[in-house]
Amino acid sequence: MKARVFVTLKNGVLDPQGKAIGHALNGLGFGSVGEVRQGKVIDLELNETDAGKAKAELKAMCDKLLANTVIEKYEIELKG
Amino acid sequence: MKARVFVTLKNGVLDPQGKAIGHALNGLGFGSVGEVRQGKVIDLELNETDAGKAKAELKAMCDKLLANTVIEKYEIELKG
Amino acid sequence: MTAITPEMVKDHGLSESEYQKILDLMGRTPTLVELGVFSVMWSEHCSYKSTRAHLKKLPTKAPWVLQGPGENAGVIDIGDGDAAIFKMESHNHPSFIEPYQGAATGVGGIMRDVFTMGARPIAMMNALRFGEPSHPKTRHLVSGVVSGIGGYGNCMGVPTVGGEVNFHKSYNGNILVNAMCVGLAKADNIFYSAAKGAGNPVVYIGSKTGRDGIHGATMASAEFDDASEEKRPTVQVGDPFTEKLLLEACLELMATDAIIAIQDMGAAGLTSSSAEMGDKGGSGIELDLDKVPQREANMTAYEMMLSESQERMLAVLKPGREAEAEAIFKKWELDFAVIGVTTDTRRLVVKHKAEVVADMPITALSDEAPVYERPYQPREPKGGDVSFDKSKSVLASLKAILAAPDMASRRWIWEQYDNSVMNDTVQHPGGDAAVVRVHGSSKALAITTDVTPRYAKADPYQGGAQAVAESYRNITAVGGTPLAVTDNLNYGNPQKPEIMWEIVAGIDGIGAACRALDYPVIGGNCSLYNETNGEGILPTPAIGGVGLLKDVTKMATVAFKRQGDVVIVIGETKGHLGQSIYLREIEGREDGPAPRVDPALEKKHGDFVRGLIEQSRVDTCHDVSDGGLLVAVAEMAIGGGIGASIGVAGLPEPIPFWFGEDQARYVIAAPFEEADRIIEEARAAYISVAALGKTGGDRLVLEDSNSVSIAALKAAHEGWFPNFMSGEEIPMTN
Amino acid sequence: MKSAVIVFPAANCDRDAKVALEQMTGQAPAMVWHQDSELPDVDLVVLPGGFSYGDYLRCGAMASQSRVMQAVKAHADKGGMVLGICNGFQVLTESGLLPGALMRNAGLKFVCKPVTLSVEETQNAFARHYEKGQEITVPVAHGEGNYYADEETLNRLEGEGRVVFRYKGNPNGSARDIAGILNDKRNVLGMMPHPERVVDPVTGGTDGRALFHSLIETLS
Ligand SMILES: Nc1ncnc2c1ncn2[C@@H]1O[C@H](COP(=O)(O)OP(=O)(O)O)[C@@H](O)[C@H]1O
Ligand SMILES: [Mg+2]
Repeated sequence: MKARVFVTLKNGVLDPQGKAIGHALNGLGFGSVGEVRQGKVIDLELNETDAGKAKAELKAMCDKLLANTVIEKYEIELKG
Repeated sequence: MKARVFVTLKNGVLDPQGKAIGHALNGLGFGSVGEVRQGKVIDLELNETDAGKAKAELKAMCDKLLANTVIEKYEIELKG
Repeated sequence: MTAITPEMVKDHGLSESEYQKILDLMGRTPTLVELGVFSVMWSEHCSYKSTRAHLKKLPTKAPWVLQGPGENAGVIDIGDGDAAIFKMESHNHPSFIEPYQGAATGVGGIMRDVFTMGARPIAMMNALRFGEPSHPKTRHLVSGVVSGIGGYGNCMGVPTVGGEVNFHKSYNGNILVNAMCVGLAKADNIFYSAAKGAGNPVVYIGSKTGRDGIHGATMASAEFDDASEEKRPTVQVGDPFTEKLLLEACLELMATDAIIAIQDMGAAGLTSSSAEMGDKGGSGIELDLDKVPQREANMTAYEMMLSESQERMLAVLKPGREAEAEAIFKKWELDFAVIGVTTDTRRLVVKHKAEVVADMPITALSDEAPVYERPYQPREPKGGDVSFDKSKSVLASLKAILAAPDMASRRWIWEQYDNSVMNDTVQHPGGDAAVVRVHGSSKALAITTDVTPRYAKADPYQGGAQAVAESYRNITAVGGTPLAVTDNLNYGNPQKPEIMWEIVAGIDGIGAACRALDYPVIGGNCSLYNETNGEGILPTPAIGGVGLLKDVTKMATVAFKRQGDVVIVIGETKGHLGQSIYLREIEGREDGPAPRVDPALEKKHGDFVRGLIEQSRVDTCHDVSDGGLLVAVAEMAIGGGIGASIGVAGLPEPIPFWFGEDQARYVIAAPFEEADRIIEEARAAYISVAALGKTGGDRLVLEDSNSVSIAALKAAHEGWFPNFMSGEEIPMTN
Repeated sequence: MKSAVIVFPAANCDRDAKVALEQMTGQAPAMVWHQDSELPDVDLVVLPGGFSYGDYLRCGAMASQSRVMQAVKAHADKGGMVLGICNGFQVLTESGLLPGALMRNAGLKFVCKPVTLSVEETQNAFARHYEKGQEITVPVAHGEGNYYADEETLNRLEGEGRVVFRYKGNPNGSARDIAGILNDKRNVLGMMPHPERVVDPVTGGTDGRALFHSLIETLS
């Protein structure tokens, strides 16, 4: 099974990179762009067929390594 | 409207980060993890209500700035 | 088996006559794999077919040269059993397409060239040329290249200690990214690439092979046009983490005596490394591609032979030492595989899935590679108009020049490079040459890269000679004895006679200067076809020089250090304004002849100045280059935060005096009594010398009348780069 | 004083740390491989600077999970001294030995230059040879040194006298100009600037020496 994990900065944590992207987009003439935030996406192949187990495993991976929960939050998406 | 853009390395392009993450996860005992690829996710607020126009704009942003299409590909997701 | 069509031959960048030669050498139609192998081995990048005949004329020997051109890097003896190993290489085309990864992999590649010889890299330099600042791509390219160089070098833990940067419209569509690596080894433990002997295991180490940059080597030799930006092939992605492990693992293996030969897989990967190792060793090589660690499924033999995946090495071990080597690479979590064996057939034989997919004489790939005596057409060196507006203010011009794109401080760049890791950087970027201590000793290497492309355009011969002379001066100015150089010859399309002449004359100029200065060329790299839509770049023969300071505590720096020092110029100032920064920045013209280099005078003045530094009589020194005398003095004042009052009685023409770019000059500063003695000694040696004035205060005062504050000069000098880049796009790292 | 330097793959300042310790203590530190599960009997453990695991994913994240970190945690729990420099500081926050996190520099660029620090607290094993309020020059070299913690944590750090070094001229956007902090037991120090690069006058100054002197005095 495949999974996708999103790791993004928590609300309230400043994201200078996102801000710079927004600024650059505005500068390039994309005037409609408002706030921009950047995060990470991690695509994983899992040798696991049980969705429940996969989710639990992914959660453990996020807590242990993939996200730093002091500043980041994560979402998990299973892709069949 | 809100949009999410994924920028990931094209298939076949070496992803050192993904490789290292996969290796680390295996090392932590997550034995079911196979290939891992890491990319960027960019969340944008757009001052635009027309989905078609938004898509076209986002595509232009990706081509111009958000992705380097020599090595990266992108996906666009509108979130209403 | 795939039949070879004329289109395929053409797609491989081979001419009809080259293909005919292949047919003759093989005695049959080549397989596709063989055609691919020929195409990369016979490419300009690997075979030097346009330049080989001319490069032979360069002086390459001196008693201290342990290895000249022909190996992965050159080696010099620096005493006490120590050797310095260095090389410079270009990554121009990939960096234009993908500036971050292009520059990063350029750094990785040159580091491998140096550590494959047994050296630990201790310093990196980068010589960069970008298009005009106003060109829409320039900022993006500067940003990407600089963060790519930093990204790779910083992660490797090797300090990046200097370089050079120019902006010029001739690079608008073809930037230059030349990286230099300097390493240290023990003179009796240097590793070469000659795969001597038969029956020895050929091992693959490092990263897995993917479909990266296939045909990169041929791309690096093909001209750019607008369309190629579209159909560009994949650029490699660098993995500095793996390279760092590879470095440590290789050095660990090198501490044993298991290695017969070793070489990095650079351009044309497995093909060129195996062919070159077999060629140098006078042996044959048999490879079994099924054993090659592969990153992707279903890779073909063609792809594996031509892949340019990074962070890989090929080695030949003594028989029976495989397990020992494997244990080291396993410890560092790197791939290791025995993929072949040396033979006595002098043939390169490649097997894949139990089939022989290539079987070719190795000499066909090396000795028999085409060599061209391309026709060249001399152009009169540029003469012409050096008139100027005599009413312009000298100090206002100085301020403008200090803030010009080619002259402004490069701090914005070097602060993005870790320039002090390894704890041996004694002179950081910003001086004439970087100085890096030989770890655990009191001696140090002085390192610099130089070339003034506008001179080389006006007069390719003088331009080549001047690059060498400037590098000699920069090393001398810190107190180093110049020992040897590596070159990076960046030119346009050699099939155009006027460009071929730039190349030939440039090499002649370099050769003449190196010969006269006892400053041999121990390695180099050619990057040709640097053109966009038929317009060549300025000829850019970059010179990377290395020198030795026996006692690093005697090193001189640019900055003024005391109030009341006498400011002295060594060398004659005639006021040569041709091709000067002054003419370009203030008069808006790139005009006139390039300054002439007199190597004998360079040597004489250099020896004199170096002697003063070595005797601890002078600790403040700057060579005079771009911008001329007043710019040199201003840089010394800015560096020390101390002003000066200078002038020369009865100057007929202040502008050429202060801004002329005559060669063979240095500015030094010394306390009064010492200064007196120095002037006397110079006169006695028939060296042109003049006292310009005294350090002191916080302003630069000219002829007792006009003055400008050092703070204002500093603001102008430091301001341009950050201001220019503040409109920058976000650096696209992870 | 007996010391050890942890060797993470690509934490490339391990040699610098070793040389500085050797120079300052007259004794070579033990070099401990990241996969070892035990530490030798030492007073001080140094987590050096560099790019452990290439700084991939997040700086210090993978190193914080390596086997040797269990032993480092145990050493710290027993009151043993731990010094994390640059990447080492990142490893300490990632592993929870120090609060907060180190984020990408606000300027988004790697920054290498000498910076001025003020010594804020001297009542600890790492800084007692400095004077309170003393200004010292120490180089930084990092891309992610922007210290972040929530307000409450920041207040606590300041209130408990655990901010040891502060930037004068913040190079990375760090909260409250924080350059180095202690844990609550004051035996673990993490700092972004590199004191080991300023122990030799030939290569940039000697302002880092007092830190090592402090440790030597405390530990011997
Ligand atoms: N790309 C770069 N990276 C690092 N340092 C650089 C770079 N370009 C220039 N520098 C540094 O800036 C200083 C001035 O450069 P330059 O004007 O080329 O010196 P010079 O005229 O003495 O050859 C030198 O110390 C040089 O090493
Ligand atoms: Mg100079």
